Amino acid sequence: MSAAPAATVEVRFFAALRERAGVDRLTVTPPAPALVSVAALCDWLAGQTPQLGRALGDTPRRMVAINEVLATMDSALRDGDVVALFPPVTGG
Amino acid sequence: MSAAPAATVEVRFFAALRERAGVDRLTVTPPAPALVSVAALCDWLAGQTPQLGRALGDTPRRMVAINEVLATMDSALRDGDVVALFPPVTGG
Amino acid sequence: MSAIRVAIETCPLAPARALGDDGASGARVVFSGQVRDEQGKVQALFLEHYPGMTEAAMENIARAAQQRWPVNLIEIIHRVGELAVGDEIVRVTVCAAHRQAAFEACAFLMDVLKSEVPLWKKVLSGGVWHWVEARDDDARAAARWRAP
Amino acid sequence: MSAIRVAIETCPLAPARALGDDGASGARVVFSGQVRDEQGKVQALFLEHYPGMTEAAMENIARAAQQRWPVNLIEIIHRVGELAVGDEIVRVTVCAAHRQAAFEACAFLMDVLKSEVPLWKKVLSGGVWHWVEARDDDARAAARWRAP
Repeated sequence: MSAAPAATVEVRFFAALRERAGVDRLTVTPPAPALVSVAALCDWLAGQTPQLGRALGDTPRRMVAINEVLATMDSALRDGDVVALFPPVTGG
Repeated sequence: MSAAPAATVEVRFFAALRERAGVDRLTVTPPAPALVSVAALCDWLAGQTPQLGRALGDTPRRMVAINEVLATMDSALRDGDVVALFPPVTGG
Repeated sequence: MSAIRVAIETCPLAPARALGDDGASGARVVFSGQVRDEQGKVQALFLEHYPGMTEAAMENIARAAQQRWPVNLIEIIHRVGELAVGDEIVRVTVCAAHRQAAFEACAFLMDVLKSEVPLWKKVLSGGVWHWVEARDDDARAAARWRAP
Repeated sequence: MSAIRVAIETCPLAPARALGDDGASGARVVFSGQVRDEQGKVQALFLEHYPGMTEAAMENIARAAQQRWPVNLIEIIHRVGELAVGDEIVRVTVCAAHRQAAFEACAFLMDVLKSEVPLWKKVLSGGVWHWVEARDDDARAAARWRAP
């Protein structure tokens, strides 16, 4: 059985999560299981660096947008997706 | 038994009722029974001149203010009151 | 400290002022009512009022709103006399710390203004003036604010 | 014909324009949100956004309002970057034939803007910047517009 073809997603962070992560965007090529949902991707990301793990851990309430449209933690990801993670919005 | 002392009220008309009555204010000295309520005063007024009768008859939905405060058709009147009669308001 | 301003104007209303910087009001809701042309059927509007009582009634409804919602400023300006299509008839401004109070107080003020403040509209349409009839909708809108 | 205008601004918002005279809109409701000083505790505000998505999200909520209420114009302007106390953060304008639609659409837009549009506030207080936490109140306010 051949490995699933590599899928690349761009991850963007905003606001407090961006500051905690110390980075505003990452291009990552996670293993296929990390793409079944945003939640799975977050778990995978949290294991990549201690700072990312702490940043996500310190931001337990998160919203997500996929390709600039609000999505949910259950949403699946595809190659080329732009996944934005951020704390609950506070505009207005 | 002496007659009740004469009570004078000023009656004001506004908007369509004013135009129909052909007058914007009247000073009247109605008999005491016409002062027990605004409704009684209106009945008395309607009998004073044919035009007033028609004007009130053609304006069946009426509001009333006594001394510049909204009142009801049941409100009693006293000497010196200013009674304003008008169609339902339509500002705003 | 909550302020109330009411005014009757016979000239076109000046544009709304810039926001005051009182610092306490995070929310401002402004309602403007203007003369509709009703697909060209309306040429002008005339507003009659009851000098003295109209202003007092506007103050009364503003005080009622002030007692019911935590607001910092209520301003009610109403035009009277002859108005052209597009002219502002009324402008109600409510400033409050939070938006819910500002929205509700402003909607309340418009609803009760339309059912309790002595003002009457006459429309010029097809060259003929006729008085506007009160709408049952407006009576229902005002009724919803009364205690159940 | 119903129009939508959305904008992100980095400079202080210009005062609201005079009413347009489209003749069809009898009612205009404007909501302005401004920076509160919180009894002097707030020195400045910073608004972060997600360029591109923020505008798209504002258009989405405007379209949702347009489908739900008979409105003629929706304008949403939101400041980003650093703001001073008293500055307008957001201005939402809704024009409609009747006031009920204008009030409801404007309140709806503010509620969903606060829960769905990617914007984040940071406050400068006592010389320290800190992020504003989302309020449960705002989540509840947005939830009331969802179908039961």
